[in-house]
Amino acid sequence: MLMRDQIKAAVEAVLFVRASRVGKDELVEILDIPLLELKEILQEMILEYNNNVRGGLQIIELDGGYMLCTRPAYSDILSRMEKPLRKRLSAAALDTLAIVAYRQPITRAEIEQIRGVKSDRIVNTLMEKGLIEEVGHKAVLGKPVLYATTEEFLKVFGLTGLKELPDLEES
Amino acid sequence: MLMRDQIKAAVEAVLFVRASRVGKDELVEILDIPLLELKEILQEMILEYNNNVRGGLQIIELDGGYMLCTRPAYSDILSRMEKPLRKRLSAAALDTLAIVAYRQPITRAEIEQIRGVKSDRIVNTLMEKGLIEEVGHKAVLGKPVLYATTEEFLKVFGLTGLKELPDLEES
Amino acid sequence: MNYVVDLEAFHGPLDLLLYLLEEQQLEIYDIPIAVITDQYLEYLQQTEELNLEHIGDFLIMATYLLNLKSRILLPSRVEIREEEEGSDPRAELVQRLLDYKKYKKLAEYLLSRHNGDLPRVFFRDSEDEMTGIEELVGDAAQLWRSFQSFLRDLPDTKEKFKLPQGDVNISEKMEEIVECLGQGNGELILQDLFQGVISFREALAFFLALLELIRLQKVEAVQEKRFGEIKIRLQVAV
Repeated sequence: MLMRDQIKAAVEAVLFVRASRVGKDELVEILDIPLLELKEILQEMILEYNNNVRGGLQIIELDGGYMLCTRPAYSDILSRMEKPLRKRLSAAALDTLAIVAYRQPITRAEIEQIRGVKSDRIVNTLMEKGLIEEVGHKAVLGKPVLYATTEEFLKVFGLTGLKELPDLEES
Repeated sequence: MLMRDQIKAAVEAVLFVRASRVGKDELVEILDIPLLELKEILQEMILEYNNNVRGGLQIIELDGGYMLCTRPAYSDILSRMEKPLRKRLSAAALDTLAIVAYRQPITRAEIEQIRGVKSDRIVNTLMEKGLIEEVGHKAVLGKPVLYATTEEFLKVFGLTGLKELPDLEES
Repeated sequence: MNYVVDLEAFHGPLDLLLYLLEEQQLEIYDIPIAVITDQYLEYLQQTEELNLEHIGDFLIMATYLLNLKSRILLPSRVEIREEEEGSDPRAELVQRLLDYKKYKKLAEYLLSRHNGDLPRVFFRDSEDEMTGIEELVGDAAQLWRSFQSFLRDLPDTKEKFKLPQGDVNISEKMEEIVECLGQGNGELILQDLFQGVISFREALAFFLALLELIRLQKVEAVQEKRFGEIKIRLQVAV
């Protein structure tokens, strides 16, 4: 049985190793502690990370899991870093992503309606890049595929969640 | 100019983002501080990380650079993590697999004919992943290789046999 | 305006329309349809390269604009009762443009986040996808769907996709057209040419033959008034 501090350290190690979101179930299994305790500990950790002036990292809660990322305060410095492989996105890709991000889940026909252009190729490209994914079928004639943004989308745009996107109606 | 605590936080963020070693030169450039100061700060940080019982991470000095990694104390826990990453197949892979599954045994030229695009790379990838295999040669000019799906394919798609594939004629 | 227009620079007809409006500081809410339609068409005409796949969506918008323009210009007697009173035929276009503009703004926002111009967080680089073994997941329904879509694109019925069998020959058709013209006072209405044509391929051959004759200046095609009949005439040798 681990002590509370050890659990925290273990959580940090686990989140660090996995570069993406780690589900609560998985954490419960790895750490062998009850879900309730896990949640409690993570709430504590999230606060501690936020109050730690010396730390450059934060824990975010995302889709029923947790993920480690940097704090926004250091975005200037980090953007000076050489990126191993920056995915360059075309303007058309960005337009389409913006539409999917705000209207998800959305069908391809709906995307095309808003953009005014055929969008099958661009939708496929975004799928291949892992920025959007199929999440089901719309319950209308033809059962068209519904698309939504992925975790990779958040990573590429440095978002801690979809709620961070600016409000549509404001502008 | 950054305060010392801010520099530490920035270093942590930089080391975190780059999943591998970051050279001293690069750190000097990114942080815009003298090398001497950088070394001093990193010595301090290494000690702090080592003394922090709540932390699961450590900084190590490596080949003229620094790297963030987990502390050995948590290797047990981390080894429990090594659960296979669930990986989805790309749309191109899925398309190709579908064609092989329904039309097997099939040559690469025939696959390309249906897909309308060059498919050597994707066929190789599917071979590497063990989802399709060579099963012979077609008795036509050039004796092209015939491909078919494997047992691994059935496992991945949760099928007990090829007859379980949804019927094409149904709809 | 005699510069070459690059349609490829616009992501679609809405993008081009927004550009035209912004360039002249026109209000989206009160679009002068007639003006904008003319400018839009002018733009299309100036486009040097006609990439049909790309321009298709632009043409759809062009017909939509023309339709809108005619509805606004012509005082309609019947339709007014059908449409709700006071409804502006431009409303739909206005809404689409406003929507599109909104998403464009968001796209700009995403771009600046991408570039790190806005405070953002960073995640770990994950190029070397961990040491773990990867487990593939898939589902059979996906396979089926994927294959279905190929079947749809494939030529499944034989009649529809017969290989050329030399049954139609363009130079033959050219002779036929000239002969026809010779019989009927050297003049024919375009549609008459296609009388008795049974297959799509034959119609196509006729059309190509006609184009070729026009190119060779053996015949000319004249349309005397807008939307009027197109007449085909034998050119008198000079």
